Amino acid sequence: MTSIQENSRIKCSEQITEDIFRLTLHAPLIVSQAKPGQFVMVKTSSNFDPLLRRPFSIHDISTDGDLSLLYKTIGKGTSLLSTFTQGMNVDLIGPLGNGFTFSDNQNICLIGGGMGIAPLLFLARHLKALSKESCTHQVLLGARDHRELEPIAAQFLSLGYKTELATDDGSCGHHGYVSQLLPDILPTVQGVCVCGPTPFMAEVARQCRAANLPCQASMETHMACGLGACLGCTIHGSDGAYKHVCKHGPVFDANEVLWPL
Amino acid sequence: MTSIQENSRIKCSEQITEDIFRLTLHAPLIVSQAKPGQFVMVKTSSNFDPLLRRPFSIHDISTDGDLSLLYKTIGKGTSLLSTFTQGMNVDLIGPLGNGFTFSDNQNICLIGGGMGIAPLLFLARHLKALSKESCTHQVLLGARDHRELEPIAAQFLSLGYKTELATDDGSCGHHGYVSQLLPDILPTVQGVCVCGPTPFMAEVARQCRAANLPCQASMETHMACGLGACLGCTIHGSDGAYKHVCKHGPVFDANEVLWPL
Amino acid sequence: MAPIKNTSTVDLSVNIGGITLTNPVMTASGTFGYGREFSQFVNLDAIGGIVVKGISIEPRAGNPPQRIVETPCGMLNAIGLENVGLERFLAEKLPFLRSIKCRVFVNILGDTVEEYAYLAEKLSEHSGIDGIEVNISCPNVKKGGVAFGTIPEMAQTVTEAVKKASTLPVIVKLSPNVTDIVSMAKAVEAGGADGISLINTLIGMAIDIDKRRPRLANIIGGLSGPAIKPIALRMVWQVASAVSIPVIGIGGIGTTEDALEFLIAGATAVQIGTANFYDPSAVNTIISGIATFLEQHNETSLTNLIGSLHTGDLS
Amino acid sequence: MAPIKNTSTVDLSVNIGGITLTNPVMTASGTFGYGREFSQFVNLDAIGGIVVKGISIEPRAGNPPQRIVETPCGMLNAIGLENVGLERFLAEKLPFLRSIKCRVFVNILGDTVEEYAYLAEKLSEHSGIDGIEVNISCPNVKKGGVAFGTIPEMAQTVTEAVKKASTLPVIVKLSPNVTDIVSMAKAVEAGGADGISLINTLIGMAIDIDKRRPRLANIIGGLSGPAIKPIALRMVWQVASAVSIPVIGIGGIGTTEDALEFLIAGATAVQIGTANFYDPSAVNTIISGIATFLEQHNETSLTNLIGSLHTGDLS
Ligand SMILES: Cc1cc2nc3c(=O)[nH]c(=O)nc-3n(C[C@H](O)[C@H](O)[C@H](O)COP(=O)(O)OP(=O)(O)OC[C@H]3O[C@@H](n4cnc5c(N)ncnc54)[C@H](O)[C@@H]3O)c2cc1C
Ligand SMILES: Cc1cc2nc3c(=O)[nH]c(=O)nc-3n(C[C@H](O)[C@H](O)[C@H](O)COP(=O)(O)OP(=O)(O)OC[C@H]3O[C@@H](n4cnc5c(N)ncnc54)[C@H](O)[C@@H]3O)c2cc1C
Ligand SMILES: Cc1cc2nc3c(=O)[nH]c(=O)nc-3n(C[C@H](O)[C@H](O)[C@H](O)COP(=O)(O)O)c2cc1C
Ligand SMILES: Cc1cc2nc3c(=O)[nH]c(=O)nc-3n(C[C@H](O)[C@H](O)[C@H](O)COP(=O)(O)O)c2cc1C
Ligand code: FES
Ligand code: FES
Repeated sequence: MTSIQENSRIKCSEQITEDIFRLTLHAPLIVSQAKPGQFVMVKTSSNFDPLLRRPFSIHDISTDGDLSLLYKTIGKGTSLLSTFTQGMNVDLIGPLGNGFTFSDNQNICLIGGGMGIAPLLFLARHLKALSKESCTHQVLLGARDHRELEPIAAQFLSLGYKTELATDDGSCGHHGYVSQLLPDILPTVQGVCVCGPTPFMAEVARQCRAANLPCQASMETHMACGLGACLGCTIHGSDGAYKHVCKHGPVFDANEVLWPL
Repeated sequence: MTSIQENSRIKCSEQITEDIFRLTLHAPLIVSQAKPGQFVMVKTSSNFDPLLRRPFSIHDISTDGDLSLLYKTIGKGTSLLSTFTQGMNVDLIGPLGNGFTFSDNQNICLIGGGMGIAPLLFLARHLKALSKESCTHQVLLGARDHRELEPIAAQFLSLGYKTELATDDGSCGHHGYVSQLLPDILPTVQGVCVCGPTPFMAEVARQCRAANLPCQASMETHMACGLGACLGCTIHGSDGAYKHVCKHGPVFDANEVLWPL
Repeated sequence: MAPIKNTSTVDLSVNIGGITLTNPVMTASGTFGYGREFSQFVNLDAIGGIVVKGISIEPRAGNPPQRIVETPCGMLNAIGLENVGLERFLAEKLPFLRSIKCRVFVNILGDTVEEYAYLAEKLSEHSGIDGIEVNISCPNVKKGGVAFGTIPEMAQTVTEAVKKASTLPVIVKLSPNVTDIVSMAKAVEAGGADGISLINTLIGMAIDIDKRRPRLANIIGGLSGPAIKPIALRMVWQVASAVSIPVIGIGGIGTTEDALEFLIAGATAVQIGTANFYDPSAVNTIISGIATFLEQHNETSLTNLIGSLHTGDLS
Repeated sequence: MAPIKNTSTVDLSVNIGGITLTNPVMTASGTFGYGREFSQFVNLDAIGGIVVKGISIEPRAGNPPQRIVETPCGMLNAIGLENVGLERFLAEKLPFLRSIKCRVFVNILGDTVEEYAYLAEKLSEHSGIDGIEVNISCPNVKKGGVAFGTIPEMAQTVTEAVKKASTLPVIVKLSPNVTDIVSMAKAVEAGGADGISLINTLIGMAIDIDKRRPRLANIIGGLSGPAIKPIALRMVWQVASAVSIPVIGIGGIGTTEDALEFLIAGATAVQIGTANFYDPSAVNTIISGIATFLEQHNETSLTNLIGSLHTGDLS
């Protein structure tokens, strides 16, 4: 696994809702190595505040070397990022982490909540390209409301995926949690890939375990380096040992994670 | 003296040479109070690095509430400032300090070196408006080379001033220090206003003292507040006491300053 | 000037040494002049308390320039305790301070126990002063100051002397440049202090690599600003957990969130220092912000927030 | 990977405890993994020295999450000394370190004097290790560590024990959380240390105001990064002026200018810590930068720069 420090150039920065942005960067070196589920560490400032890079999943890539991020502004780093404009440079390190694993003859359910949707588009594109004709994958996406969800869902639809939606306010799709759509789907798939808030992933993991289906979950923690050096990015493993998200993850077999009750 | 915290808006940011910029801000409240020789404290960052505001002389004002700064990029704060673009907001505090004093019936020589030219344009505009017809003020400007000097000298010329130039490389005007032009001028004026590097101002002060002419010098020091609160902005006074540049200055009677030898 | 939210129904008042502050937001010594310098940016009447620049018996000229250096998210200062001295403070500065409604604390410094006691006694004779803050911690002056602030017994002795000489509430301000801040705090509590404020600046340095000289004429200076906030917060939490007198949190506080961290850690009040320089209306913003936070969390009184930190089962 | 300037005619080599480093730029313990993690960003062969993550006799799991918090121009960590333990270090990490050309220092930690001595003895038996750095300063573990790093006599005892048990050069790494850093330095010098590295992290804290809980599961953590640079530089200057063994400067160094400040203050070498996280090729940049600076200033050897600070007549 090779990671690269690349000075990418912004091709476009789109505002999707008041706090959700899509950033497209030309980063051909990183793109050439990237696998779905991996992430990049992004420098958001030219000075020391904020100090650390910020981790973001690779949302999508293009064959001509573009990489896109989908992110929500929640603090200093993401707010700064949202002010960046076309033509500016962004210092990236990536691709980092392990990524999702998949076989070419299984039906997979991709389920994402909130910004957890980000890594699933790249995964969907990849699965599409690799899977046998016979595969019928499923996409389930949840978010606060339709304004947040629809522009992103459109991308999955354009890849030809069956895509079901859920919103907290019922403004599109199912009114409620996206995990509530999962029971109907589980019997039709051989595996689940999930990303989103921890309680949501815990619920998805629980359903998969009950159905005896493999589930891969992409985890989030605070990271300083993303390189396996600082040992800051721990989560509790089900075996009682700590796991480092940047090195052992970010994608884990859901059974290896100690989920909060 | 009233100082105001004003959220100004950038009307334009012009690059004059690779490291000299002119920033025009709409700041009608500050402009309505401003006097030549006063300065503003500029916030150059939305986060904590750089932490402190940066002091800049008021370079010029317009009747419709615009204020311009002329600055050189030398470090973190000025470099950030140079990336600001039209329409962005800049948080200013000003006008601060005492400013130059002048009477309406004296010939004054304005002499500036490097970025010390900045406050002299506003002073020149003011003097022009206030002086008796009979006054023939003099402007002497020095800089590294013609590219730096000519765009700024043009402004003084357009106000109708007799303007003599000096450059370090001889690419326009006198080849050498602008202070070398002063001896010929001193007999024709009743006072001198000077701003620039300290050794240069010391030389101008020396010539004025020898000629028994009043000299007002605009001093620079490191400032944290600009408000008279931190007591950080001291210079040595000729009376052995410290002077605070933001409060007692930035303009001092050259005889009150203890000049380095 | 930012509007102050005082339509709030939340009770923001706190009590320090028997006097009531309308809210817990004060200004730190040496960063707010004598109040007047900020009258154009802040509603002075609305501040919880102003701590004026440290006063000595005689005027002090302070250190030669350069006195100030910016550092990452902070600044070093080596002002050297420049001040107008007791007499001119009383004659020239106190009248204005009397004219504003907020509480006024006078920060004092001396080279000997007797000097501290003398200042405390004299200040107690004048109206318009609500309390004394004893600076035993300034790192800039070579004699006296440093030792008072680093040896518990000496800190206790100064505290006792000031308490004895004064009828006003006495707050002792601690230096963070010690191995064991709690033993310092316990010593001044034992000495009778009515409150403890912390932290003063950390000792730092900066070098001009081209000249190969220290940037500060004094060589070393005091580090303040956001950079030191994590250290200050830790010390405030340790001290507030160990003493029973009120603690005033200081160090890098510039936003409402910063102030709330210190209050939750156990501070009864906070002081805003360096932030006044880059954001002169910070005090107002923080007072309103605390009220809004409490309303949003359905708290009717600030006292419920103070020291409300949970430390059990954190993983 | 940034190119390394080694066409330079300037002699950058320095000597610490009898071993020569090709240049004064090292990586700080706990911030550079075991070297391998950075092989894609840095020319490992060109580094002056690598100090590996602190090793204990037995593996340690470390603290529960959250272990990391960003602070203004800094970060808090409470890793809790997670490490693979001596045996796995020797088996799994040392072979790679042996394969690179730069000097390798092993940072060790223990709960007792005997543990330190045991580690030093065992490490001396293996090739590929150029020196030992004794961490007496980590603030994250409750027992042992803190006291070793704050009481001069205990620091001296550990130093003596490690020196006796080891044939390798011994560097002792000091904690900044003390009143008097010079007395700590003198104690370890008296104990026979071949060098002193400082500073380790300052103890800090951060609070989540909505949850009213500390952000770190360990409540407190170690502050590092640019925020602490002024404090580190001051301590390095004080210590370098007081001892006659080499001093290695650490704390917030991220640029060539930062490194030069420490060298001018008297450090024989520097370590890059937190900067590796946000700028993984920082070490390379700084090595080239120092060479360029010396060339520009017509210095033929780094040694002329070390300790060249002028402190006379600064105003
Ligand atoms: C592997 C991975 C992939 C991610 N992918 C995405 C994505 O595709 N889209 C997206 O919007 N977000 C993603 N996140 C979360 C994203 O990293 C945070 O939202 C971001 O770091 C917040 O930075 P800030 O400066 O705006 O927030 P602040 O709160 O100011 O950040 C302060 C510190 O906390 C850290 N932090 C805050 N929130 C999180 C979080 N949720 N996870 C990890 N660290 C956090 C920051 O990195 C920083 O160090 C991902 C996180 C991880 C670990
Ligand atoms: C009253 C006054 C008026 C000024 N007017 C102008 C002007 O019109 N045009 C112009 O180009 N410059 C002017 N300066 C100088 C200007 O303030 C500095 O160039 C600027 O602060 C540098 O900031 P920086 O972050 O780019 O540099 P850095 O070197 O990164 O700054 C670090 C710190 O040093 C301070 N500093 C650095 N250089 C100076 C300096 N020469 N004077 C004071 N503080 C300094 C900064 O304010 C900051 O606190 C003036 C200074 C003063 C005191
Ligand atoms: C310029 C300056 C002058 C100061 N003068 C004093 C003083 O006279 N007495 C004192 O007790 N503290 C003094 N301090 C320390 C502050 O009151 C405060 O304790 C410290 O700066 C930390 O808070 P901050 O990070 O909010 O600034 C001074 C600080 C600064 C920056
Ligand atoms: C995540 C992390 C882990 C660290 N682990 C160790 C360690 O194991 N042993 C040690 O002596 N110091 C350790 N340190 C301290 C650093 O080596 C260094 O002394 C400190 O971070 C200050 O330098 P900096 O500001 O350049 O990071 C650690 C620091 C960090 C940030
Ligand atoms: S983020 Fe540093 S080890 Fe994972
Ligand atoms: S800059 Fe603060 S008193 Fe002058």
